[in-house]
Amino acid sequence: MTGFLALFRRLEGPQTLGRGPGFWALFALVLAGALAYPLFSDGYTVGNTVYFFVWVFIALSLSLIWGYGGSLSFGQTAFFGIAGYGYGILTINFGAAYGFTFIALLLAVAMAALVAALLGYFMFFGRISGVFLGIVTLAVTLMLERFMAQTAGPEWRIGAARLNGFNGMSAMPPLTIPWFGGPIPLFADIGLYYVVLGMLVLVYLALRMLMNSAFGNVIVAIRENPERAEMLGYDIRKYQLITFVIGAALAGLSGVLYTVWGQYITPSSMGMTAASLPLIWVAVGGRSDLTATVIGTLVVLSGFQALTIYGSQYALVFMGVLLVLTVLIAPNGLVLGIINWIAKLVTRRKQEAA
Amino acid sequence: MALLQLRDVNKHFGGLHVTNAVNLVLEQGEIHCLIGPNGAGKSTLFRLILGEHHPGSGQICFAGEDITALKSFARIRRGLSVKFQVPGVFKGLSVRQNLEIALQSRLHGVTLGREIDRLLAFLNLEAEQAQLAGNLSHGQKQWLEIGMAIALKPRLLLLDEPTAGMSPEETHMTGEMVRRLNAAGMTVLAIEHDMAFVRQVAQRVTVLHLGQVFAQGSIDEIVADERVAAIYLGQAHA
Amino acid sequence: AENPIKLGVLEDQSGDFAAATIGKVHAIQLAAEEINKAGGIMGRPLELVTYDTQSDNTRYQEFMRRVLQRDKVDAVFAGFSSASREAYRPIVDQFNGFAFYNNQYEGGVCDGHMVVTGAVPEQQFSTLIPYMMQTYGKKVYTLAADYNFGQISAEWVRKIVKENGGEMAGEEFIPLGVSQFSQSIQNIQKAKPDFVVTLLVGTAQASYYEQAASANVNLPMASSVNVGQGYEHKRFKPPSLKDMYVTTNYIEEIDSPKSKEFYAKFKAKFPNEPYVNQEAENSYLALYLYKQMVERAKSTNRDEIRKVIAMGDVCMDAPEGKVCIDPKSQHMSHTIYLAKVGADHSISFPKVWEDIKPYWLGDAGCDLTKKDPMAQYTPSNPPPKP
Amino acid sequence: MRKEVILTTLGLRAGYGGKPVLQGLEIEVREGEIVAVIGRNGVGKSTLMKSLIGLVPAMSGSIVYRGEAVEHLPAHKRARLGMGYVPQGRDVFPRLTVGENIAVGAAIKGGGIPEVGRQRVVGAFPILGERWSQRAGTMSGGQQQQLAIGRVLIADPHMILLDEPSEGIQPNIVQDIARNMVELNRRTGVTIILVEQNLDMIRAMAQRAYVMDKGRITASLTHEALDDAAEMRRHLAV
Amino acid sequence: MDIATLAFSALYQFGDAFAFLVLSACGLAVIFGMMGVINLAHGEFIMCGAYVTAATVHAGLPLPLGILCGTLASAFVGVLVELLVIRHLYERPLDTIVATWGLSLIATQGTLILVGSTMAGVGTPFGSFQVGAYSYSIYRIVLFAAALGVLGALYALFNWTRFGVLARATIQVPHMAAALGVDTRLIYSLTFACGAGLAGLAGGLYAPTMTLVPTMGATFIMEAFVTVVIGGADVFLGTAPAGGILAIVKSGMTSWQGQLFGQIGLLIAVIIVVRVLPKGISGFVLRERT
Ligand SMILES: Nc1ncnc2c1ncn2[C@@H]1O[C@H](COP(=O)(O)OP(=O)(O)OP(=O)(O)O)[C@@H](O)[C@H]1O
Ligand SMILES: Nc1ncnc2c1ncn2[C@@H]1O[C@H](COP(=O)(O)OP(=O)(O)OP(=O)(O)O)[C@@H](O)[C@H]1O
Ligand SMILES: [Mg+2]
Ligand SMILES: [Mg+2]
Repeated sequence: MTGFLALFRRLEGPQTLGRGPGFWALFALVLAGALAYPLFSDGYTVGNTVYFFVWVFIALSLSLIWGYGGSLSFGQTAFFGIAGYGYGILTINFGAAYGFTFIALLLAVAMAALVAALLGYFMFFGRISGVFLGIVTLAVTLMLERFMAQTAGPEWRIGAARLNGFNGMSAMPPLTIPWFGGPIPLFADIGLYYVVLGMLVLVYLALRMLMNSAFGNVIVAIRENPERAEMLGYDIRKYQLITFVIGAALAGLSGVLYTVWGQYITPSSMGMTAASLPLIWVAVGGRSDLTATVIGTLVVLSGFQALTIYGSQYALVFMGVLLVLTVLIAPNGLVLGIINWIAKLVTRRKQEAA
Repeated sequence: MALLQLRDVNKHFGGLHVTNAVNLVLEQGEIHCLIGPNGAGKSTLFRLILGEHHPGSGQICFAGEDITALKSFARIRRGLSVKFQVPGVFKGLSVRQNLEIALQSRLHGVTLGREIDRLLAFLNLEAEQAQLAGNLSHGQKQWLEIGMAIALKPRLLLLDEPTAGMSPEETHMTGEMVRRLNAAGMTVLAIEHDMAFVRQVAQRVTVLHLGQVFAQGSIDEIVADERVAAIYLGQAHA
Repeated sequence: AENPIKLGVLEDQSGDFAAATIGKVHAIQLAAEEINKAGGIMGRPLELVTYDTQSDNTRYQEFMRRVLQRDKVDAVFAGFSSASREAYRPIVDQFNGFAFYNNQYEGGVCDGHMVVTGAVPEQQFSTLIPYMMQTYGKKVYTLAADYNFGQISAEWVRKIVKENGGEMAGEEFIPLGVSQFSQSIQNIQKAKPDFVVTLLVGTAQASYYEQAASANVNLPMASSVNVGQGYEHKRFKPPSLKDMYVTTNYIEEIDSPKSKEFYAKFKAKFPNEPYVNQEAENSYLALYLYKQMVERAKSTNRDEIRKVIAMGDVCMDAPEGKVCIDPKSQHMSHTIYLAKVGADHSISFPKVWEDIKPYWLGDAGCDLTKKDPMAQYTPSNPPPKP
Repeated sequence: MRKEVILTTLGLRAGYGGKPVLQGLEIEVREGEIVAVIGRNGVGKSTLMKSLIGLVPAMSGSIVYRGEAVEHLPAHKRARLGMGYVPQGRDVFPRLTVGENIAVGAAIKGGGIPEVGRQRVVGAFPILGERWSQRAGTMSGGQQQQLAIGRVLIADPHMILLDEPSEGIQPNIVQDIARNMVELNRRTGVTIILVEQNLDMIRAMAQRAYVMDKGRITASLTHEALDDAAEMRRHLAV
Repeated sequence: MDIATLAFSALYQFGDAFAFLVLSACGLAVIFGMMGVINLAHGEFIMCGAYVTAATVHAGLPLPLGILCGTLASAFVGVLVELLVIRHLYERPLDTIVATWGLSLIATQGTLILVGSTMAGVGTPFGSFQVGAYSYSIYRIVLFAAALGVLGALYALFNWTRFGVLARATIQVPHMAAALGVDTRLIYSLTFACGAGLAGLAGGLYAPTMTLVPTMGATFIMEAFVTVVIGGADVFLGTAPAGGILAIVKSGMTSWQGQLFGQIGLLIAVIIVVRVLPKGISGFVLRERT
């Protein structure tokens, strides 16, 4: 029981923004809003929101590995792709009956984690760090992309599933909930929305607990000074590896959900652009905090989409300008910047009042 | 009983022979000071003991176990701990968190918090506990680094120039601290250029010169040694 | 006025593919303007809902949902790369949309939700390859982009070369985005073919021509994509595309009155357009086909429209000549022009084939009038035999 | 005969992130003086040195150097006016060789390293000559400190700001440095501001001293007071 | 086919790959290696060089002068970018990823809007020559020579001149360099301009041989990054050997199994090199030297 309580105490701490009843009240409010909102909205908006949510997991994975752990990984999209293809291959071969889709989801995520464990072992136990980590992960990602892009031929099939090269793999079933009188498929609207929202809340809270635990302390310590962390008796390679694997699993989850959302996965989701985008979201939001990452990713995604819709040919130029300005004006990321600014205002008020 | 034993430890960097067949025995419970000219190889010796460098040849034993091939963290877990010459605090974390990370493998929950408070008071960093460690003054960083080293409650504490940048008063306090820790059973190996500190704490002194043990003995013997004066102490201490 | 007919337009106006696709958007705008001036479709004006998909597959997914769910368009004109088409196709299928893919591609899409107005390999290669073999010889070297389009096209070339008693001197696949070709040039010289089939895609790969010319390769070339899509003969300095033969269903140099009229209207509205390519013409005629189908079905309902297609007589006089929709595959027959690039990069047309049918899908067993598998097939992965 | 004033600060406030550490600090240094600044850890000594050279901007107040207000000049312009700065914690360029580090110091004068200057620096710190093409980051702590001093001396500065130069240096070289500095001061009339904890060094070098606490000067000591151990302890006690 | 012809063709392919790797990488190596700035707009500086070169050649200048114009134009844009953006980010190099990504979006789309979706090429000069059964482009030899020339010039600049030492010092401990009288802002500007100019030079040199489109920079990016990162901070001790090793792997794999394997081989080589030398090639060389 006390252990259980201690776990909950971990929900807040120096590693994550937001604490106290005020924050949690706000959290509950936002959550309630998120739960209620599909009832007042149309199918497109809900489906589109699911789409944004899907990307938050990969952003969180990067926040974990890069923001907290200090290792820049360009490889998150590789895990994204592996899990996405994994889900496609499994469900195309074994179908969607008896809720197998959820098992396929778990297996696909596990597949990404396994690859990450191998790659991570190779890197961290080989003491690869810094930009070199970035370049190795990028190389792996690009290799996967190039490889998958040329699998158009009929020889590239796994069971009934054709990899189908650059054009991508499609026609995998959506997630289904087994039910009396036939399974309920979760197409990209309200059903999938609640499932993904649930996952998001769970992952967010779990990561908060993780980062505020002793484990999280070690992770940030390694970011700050790996040598010192090791000299406090921590096997930093093991910590880095575990973080990397957790991150890969999250990226994989994103990949599966993306595949499920559009019933499609393509090699270009592992390309250079796809690999850089999560870095942008995370950096713009504020990479060293989970909450900032979530908000930042959602803001950037919807902002960029809105720009694309209304910005005509200038959309990309605006995006570029916004990115540059954000970096210049808000060094810690947009969301963290705003939060810090508000905090400063509040303390000044208090001082003036006093 | 010997707690730490170095046997014929050699280390090269390119053509530079930095430690040359060093033999050193550290008895359980002693305070041992390592002195010697700049570049003698003192810090390198620490790094060899800690496993950050690996010796070209020779053997390092700790508490009767050969640790030459062990990784750093494994050595630390066997009861070593270090304060580096250049403070390696976690700059982006608060002072309090720095100590927490050092302590958390030993303590949990309420006791952890209490121990952090105690250490903060001891290090005179209470006022700075919420500051980022990177924003401390040089001396304050040294204190914090010492705090992290002793937080591990090691069997053998390695201190590389613990009093650099401290005032005479603070140096004296550090010396007292070292003696208290020692009285509580901790073995200490300290590198120092401040003879007042060495005089205050050292039970035995080893002089390292050009990577070799040059002289060894009590502080009085060392200070009286003209060869040591010539290479290291100069006239003032002679 | 009547409530408008809404058409979604999803094309890449920025990013990698923009060079070949901005013209498609313009062509649709031109056709819509003309149709609206002439009173719309059944008296209803056309309203275009256009999004820039930025050469990014995920944008196609986002915006296909948007046009279908939010904007509730009656039909969508979408996609340049095959990958983008495959990205949006599941969404069109799921939301029961109706999409026009106005692009030449590797063929094989058998999907009742789609109408394809672009040319497919059997139309371009069954004409091109025999001509080349007769003119230059029977040893053929294929240099193709290493992805679905290139691989499937190369398969077609291989098949037709064999059928005509020729021999493949070599085959090489180039990953997308590669721009350096010294090794390939040497491979070609080593194989000593009579001509080279270049199925190079994307702006980076087009660099081959300049590099081959400067290494003095001096072999005739045949292609189904270049010139007609990426107007390489306008972009590179002569004579790097000398002796290049392309089968295309339209390029702006075509000298017929219909073509000239189309080109003039296009240039009048978009004077800065660098080139009016086959995809632009495909897009333009697609809108007129749609008009005809809606008017005949008296409805924008897809199922009603498909009944019209099933009659097998949806045809029109397009700028290229007469075109008809094949009811089995919902692909289109084309007039195929053989364009030859001269040493000064001028275009001549040694040969024209009229009414070349997209026969393969139908022959292989795709019959959308009976069954809608919503899938893409290839010669090596044909539809299941009934 | 009283020499001209070379440096004055008036109401100097400076600090980090909007929080002043120096709280209206005032000092006055005359041409050719060697003045020490002493004080406990964290009172702002290093901040003072940094704001004199221009690495910490002045929030208010003025710094007048040789009759010119310099508080708005960037660091490199002040360096070109003849200020030399030896930072606490050495800050050598780790991936440049010793020679290149010194070349950076010499760059203000234009051209390469003057041979006379090189002779002088190597004469004062022979280890720098021996290790001329070793990368500075791999030098021992004390060697780096010597390099940091040599790097400033090469440019013949008019005024030197020394922040704890004795830190990490072996005792006999500390004595040498003190002697060299005093000798340099006699020979060239260079002005020196010295932040130091090592009382021996202060006594050997400084003509007078300021005592600093909490960002202000709290006392000004004459040379005689420096020799008074009790007085000193009073000022430096924690 | 005789041995000499074979040997020449292997050499030619190696030189071709080497030139491409080195020329794409040099600008990036200066900016990343010297300044720690990860410049994702590198490809756009290349594009800028290529466009200006082509434009000036169309306007009637001879190609070498056009290339010079392209180089200078890129360098000038580099100065502007440094002044307006990069300058404020040296303390947090990772943020330069975001900023330069933004710049690259602005540059590609801006070019598309202003100049149009393509630009006419300028044609490769010098013609071809024959060795054995094969004919080769002479211009490719020029590119190889240019790569060697650039490496030599950079080596001289950064090791023999005062600027090189000051630049490296500034990047390592900026505040200390300033305190020693180095005008760090000027150094930053010049270094960045140098990197941007080199990118422009690469663009200018390759302009005659490539399709000119706003996104053309992308084809250089992967090779450039890979070469720079495994080469490490030192242009001469890193980029040159990295270019050499990767060129051997790439040209060897390409001639053996085709372009796909050339590329995958390149990426595998990178992974192996980093695994064996976790600090890159120049990190390794420099460690051994001391
Ligand atoms: N990585 C390295 N490469 C080359 N030489 C090195 C390296 N590390 C240390 N050295 C050299 O080894 C010698 C010993 O250095 P070490 O740091 O152990 O000296 P030290 O005794 O601690 O001196 P100090 O009292 O100045 O701190 C020095 O001459 C130094 O220059
Ligand atoms: N970069 C920084 N950012 C914020 N605060 C800082 C920074 N550097 C120093 N401080 C704070 O300014 C105060 C004065 O620091 P300073 O380094 O000037 O002290 P000092 O007198 O030199 O001490 P020491 O003897 O330990 O070197 C300290 O309280 C320190 O915490
Ligand atoms: Mg040392
Ligand atoms: Mg200080």
